[in-house]
Amino acid sequence: MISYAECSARERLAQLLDADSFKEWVPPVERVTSPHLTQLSVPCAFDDGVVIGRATLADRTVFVAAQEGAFMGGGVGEVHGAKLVGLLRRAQRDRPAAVLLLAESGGVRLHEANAGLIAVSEVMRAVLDVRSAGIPVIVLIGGSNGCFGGMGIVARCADHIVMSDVGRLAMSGPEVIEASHGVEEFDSRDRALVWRTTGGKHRWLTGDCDALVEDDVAAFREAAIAALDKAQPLTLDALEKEHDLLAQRLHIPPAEDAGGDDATFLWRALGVADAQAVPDLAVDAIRALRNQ
Amino acid sequence: MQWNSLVTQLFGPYHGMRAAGDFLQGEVMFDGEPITVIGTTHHAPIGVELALAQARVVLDTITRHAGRPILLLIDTQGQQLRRRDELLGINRAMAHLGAAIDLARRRGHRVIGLVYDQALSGGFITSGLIADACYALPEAEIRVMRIPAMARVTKLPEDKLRLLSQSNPVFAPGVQNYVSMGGVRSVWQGDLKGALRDALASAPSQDLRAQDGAQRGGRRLAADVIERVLSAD
Amino acid sequence: MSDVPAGLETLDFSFSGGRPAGTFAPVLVGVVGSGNLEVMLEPAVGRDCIVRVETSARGFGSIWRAVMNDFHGRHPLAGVRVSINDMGATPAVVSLRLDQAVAEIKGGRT
Amino acid sequence: MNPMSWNLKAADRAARLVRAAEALGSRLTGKRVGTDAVGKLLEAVLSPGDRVCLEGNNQKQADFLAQALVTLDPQRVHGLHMVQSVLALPEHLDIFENGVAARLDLSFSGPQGARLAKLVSGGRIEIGAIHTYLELFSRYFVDLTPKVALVAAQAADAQGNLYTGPNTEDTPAIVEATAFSGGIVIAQVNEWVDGKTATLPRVDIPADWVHFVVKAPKPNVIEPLFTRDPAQISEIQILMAMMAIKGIYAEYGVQRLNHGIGFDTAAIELLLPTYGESLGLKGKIGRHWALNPHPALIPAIEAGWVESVHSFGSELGMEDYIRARSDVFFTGSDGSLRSNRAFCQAAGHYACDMFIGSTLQIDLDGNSSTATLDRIAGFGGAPNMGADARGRRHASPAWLKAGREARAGRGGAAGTPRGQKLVVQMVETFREHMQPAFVERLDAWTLQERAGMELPPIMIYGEDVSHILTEEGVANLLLCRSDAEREQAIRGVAGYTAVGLARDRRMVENLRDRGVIRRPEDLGIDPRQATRNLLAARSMRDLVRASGGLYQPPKRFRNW
Repeated sequence: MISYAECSARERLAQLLDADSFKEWVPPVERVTSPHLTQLSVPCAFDDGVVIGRATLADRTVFVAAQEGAFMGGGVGEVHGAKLVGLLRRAQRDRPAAVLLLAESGGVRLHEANAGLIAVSEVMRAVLDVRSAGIPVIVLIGGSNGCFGGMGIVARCADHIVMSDVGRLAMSGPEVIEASHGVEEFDSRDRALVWRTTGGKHRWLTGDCDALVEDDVAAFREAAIAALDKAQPLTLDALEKEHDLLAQRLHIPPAEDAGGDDATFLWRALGVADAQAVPDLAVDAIRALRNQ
Repeated sequence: MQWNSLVTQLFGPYHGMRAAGDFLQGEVMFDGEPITVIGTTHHAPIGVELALAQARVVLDTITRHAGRPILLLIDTQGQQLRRRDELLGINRAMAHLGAAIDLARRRGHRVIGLVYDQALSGGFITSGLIADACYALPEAEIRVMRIPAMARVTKLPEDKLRLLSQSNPVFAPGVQNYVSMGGVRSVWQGDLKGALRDALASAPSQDLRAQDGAQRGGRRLAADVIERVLSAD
Repeated sequence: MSDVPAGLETLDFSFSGGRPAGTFAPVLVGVVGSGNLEVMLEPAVGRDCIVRVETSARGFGSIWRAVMNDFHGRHPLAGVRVSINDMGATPAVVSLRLDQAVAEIKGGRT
Repeated sequence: MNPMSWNLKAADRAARLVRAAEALGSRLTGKRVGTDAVGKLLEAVLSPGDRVCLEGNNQKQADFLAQALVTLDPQRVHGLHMVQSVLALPEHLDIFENGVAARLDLSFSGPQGARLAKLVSGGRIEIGAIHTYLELFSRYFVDLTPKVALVAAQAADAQGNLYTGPNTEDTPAIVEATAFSGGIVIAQVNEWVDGKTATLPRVDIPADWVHFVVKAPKPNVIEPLFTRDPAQISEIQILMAMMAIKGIYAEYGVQRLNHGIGFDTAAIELLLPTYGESLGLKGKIGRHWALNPHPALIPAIEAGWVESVHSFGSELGMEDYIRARSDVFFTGSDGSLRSNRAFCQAAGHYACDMFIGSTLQIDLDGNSSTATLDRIAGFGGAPNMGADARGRRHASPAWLKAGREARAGRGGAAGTPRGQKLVVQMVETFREHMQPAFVERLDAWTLQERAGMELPPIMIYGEDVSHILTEEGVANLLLCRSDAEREQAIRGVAGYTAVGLARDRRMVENLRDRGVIRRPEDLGIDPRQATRNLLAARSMRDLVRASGGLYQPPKRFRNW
């Protein structure tokens, strides 16, 4: 078993895709790096923190992108974002079986914030374009930096999300919320609370992700293959259903935070009898809870 | 500018727009045609509830009024920074709002964004930045971070950042910077009605922001990188 | 890193007298993260091993020189371009990444 | 003939007990004192200038009693002489700021080190001495006997028997010294048991050694200081751990040992069932430990490597695991851990063949120190572990081999055959932010000058160090025969630090030929093999899995 969380972006691609099938676009030797980081005297990465290209997965052609969480937290800058947009536009043109996005990102790269913000919105539009063209976009989340900020929104624009239980998917990082509203609002050092609020198990129980897997590259590969033909068209009907689900969920926890554990409250409302036990349960046991 | 004087300028004194808390909504007449207007005010933080309220109106417009244009009036301090919202999946709610707007565009609704006061990061991505085109008033403020916060993140002196930002718009807040990067299509000055009329007529339905950024010199690389990916072996 | 003054330092080294590495597919190992670095090896024209380091930790030029000297001692390569982006890696980590990169070239050739 | 009185201490204690009874009135029932009356109690039993031991351990803290001390009226209680092993809480220094206390004898100040240094230089604290744990405990029985001891326990019964729970730590040593020398023992507890519906799980301190018990409003503070998340172990640390196992543990056949608390030694613990197994070392090394219940040791225990572990204190989250592995750990009749810092320190000093741990700075004589400027951190227990036990007489193969290496070729007293402890300092040549671990001059000397100390605060003396291990290699100082050789052996593993770059290359190669310095390749180790895949657990959750779900890490360590 190879830990997905521990792998670098390139190691993930090497393990996840069919052996030796990956062809990188705009590879490191082209040195398309961020001029903004250089202006700020911050070291560049030769791939600007994202690896993109074409490969096969179970003998089907897929386009892939993998963000490197260790470089600037996977933050999206101008070049990084444009590589993602280019990949998605190319998918629209060339129609692979699917686009795989191995997301690990804190969102907008703050060093080039304005360009990053626009880039994330371009990525989001491009994802929706690919999706509406009937090509499934599959997002994999299992890196130790999680998938936050604008990339957290982008992920939810995709057809299919695969998460491990150590993966996190959310909008604002706990440190940001703590800095803004105090430690009583969100104690970012309480990792168990952070994972109850943003972690893979929570996202699985709420249906915010479509597959929950072990922190194992092989499990991610299997789940990605299983998702290949699962395009989910964004129709008006689908959006109405999504709206109902979110609107109902909004009223489950008490409106004002009573300081209790909102996550277990929510899980109980979703039909998990022993919600307290969830954090200690194994992944397959958690998977079974949603099928009930 | 106050939202009320803005819509009065655009749609006359009997515009019919209502505010419920920080949420703005209305069906207005413009050049004899109805437009759906959705917005926020008081620098509203966008949480799950406000994202859903906006999505509801977009979906209703698609259902009931095929092809009717939608105007998004933007004034937000960004996403709601609360644990409860994270728990409830604020990113999912925002994606839902974005997807609803995107569907409206695909179904032939013109969607125009207008930053009339303040637009910050998370609250902006799934509104103005996902419209057909986003515009701004000259006195509006658009940013992710102010220079002092930026200085803390980069550990660089504020003076150096200010200097750098004079020649590179990615570092500093400001409407003009967003225009030169292509994120904002143009600034509406003077005749606001004329500007809206022009936007409804000419806003592109394709995402041209990277090209605009290259042509305007504010985002020199994005379009080129996209092209490189498209033409790679 | 808070006590380290911000700013990049660029260091160039060149070593002669190595054995030609021949042609090989470029390799990249490591990532540019805190205390880490990326090392890229590419074939280059000429008979030197040329090295360029971009590092966020200023003022360690003599240590870099010593590390690269020893690297050249272990792996006397010619016709190779070594490119490094560094975010404060210790010499031990730098040497390890260099050795990993060389091993990848050799692995790729067999 | 003047009539001599020989029981003044007993009389003094009796008088203080009467004062307390009068002051407390109905707030005293038997030995139980009402929580809100703790201030009255302390003011009644304490006299100005008393020697007081406030139980501040490495982990467990008598925090409620510490807070109560701070609130005393300095007009009535002042000038106390505090004798305590660890200064961990702000209150431990607050009492010096407000005048309740004036003099301090300690072992370790950890998190309060910077503030302590300030108060000392400002003249607010007069420091008697900074000790190792065993030294301080020893002085409790000689010339620093507490008049009043303020201790923490888990529970008390109606008679005043105390159950400490797994973190017994310093309590027995403190209470024994106080109770048997006319002193008064006051305990804060987390709960009462009535003796009828519930009884104490076991008795750690008998009731007749205890004079007052007060229930704290909140459970006492305990820090999980020995939990190391395997996710943070680096490849370099794994390389060094491989060198330690192959180049030292296997070489000497180290059966009985103590580990420091760093990530490098955690890496060793996690490599035993994988790399150690592959070298066929199971049963040959690492069978008996003087060690806190390190979660990182779980995989080795589960793989059958470990026969016994005696502990200084416990570790949060390990309770159920320890209970289920009572063959390995020292447990009471109730099944829970019984730790004892004094005994474990003695065990580490006399019954272990090796200590291995990290440090911040090493000089050219091999002296090492964790002292940094503007902090008085103290010593804790490392010097007891990291010192040759001159009083040891029993033999073991590892001890004898080290002794032979150190004495070969020497004559006279220095050549008299005996064994020697293996004391290994394990450091990366550069710490984070490129701080060199090897220096020409320890910061300890500057600290000595500034603080006016008698001696520089050296943690482990170079004379006691047998090996220095870095990513560049292992230097066996036992084999050095002159100060010059020793210096070059140290320079020879000091990597690219200024100390390392200034080596005499020829002499270093010569030392390498003699096996004084051994590089990874000399040990048959390829640094590229040193990957995290070698770790028996790579995450906290792997540790939980390895324990069969018995280990329950504190929430700050959970990422699931």
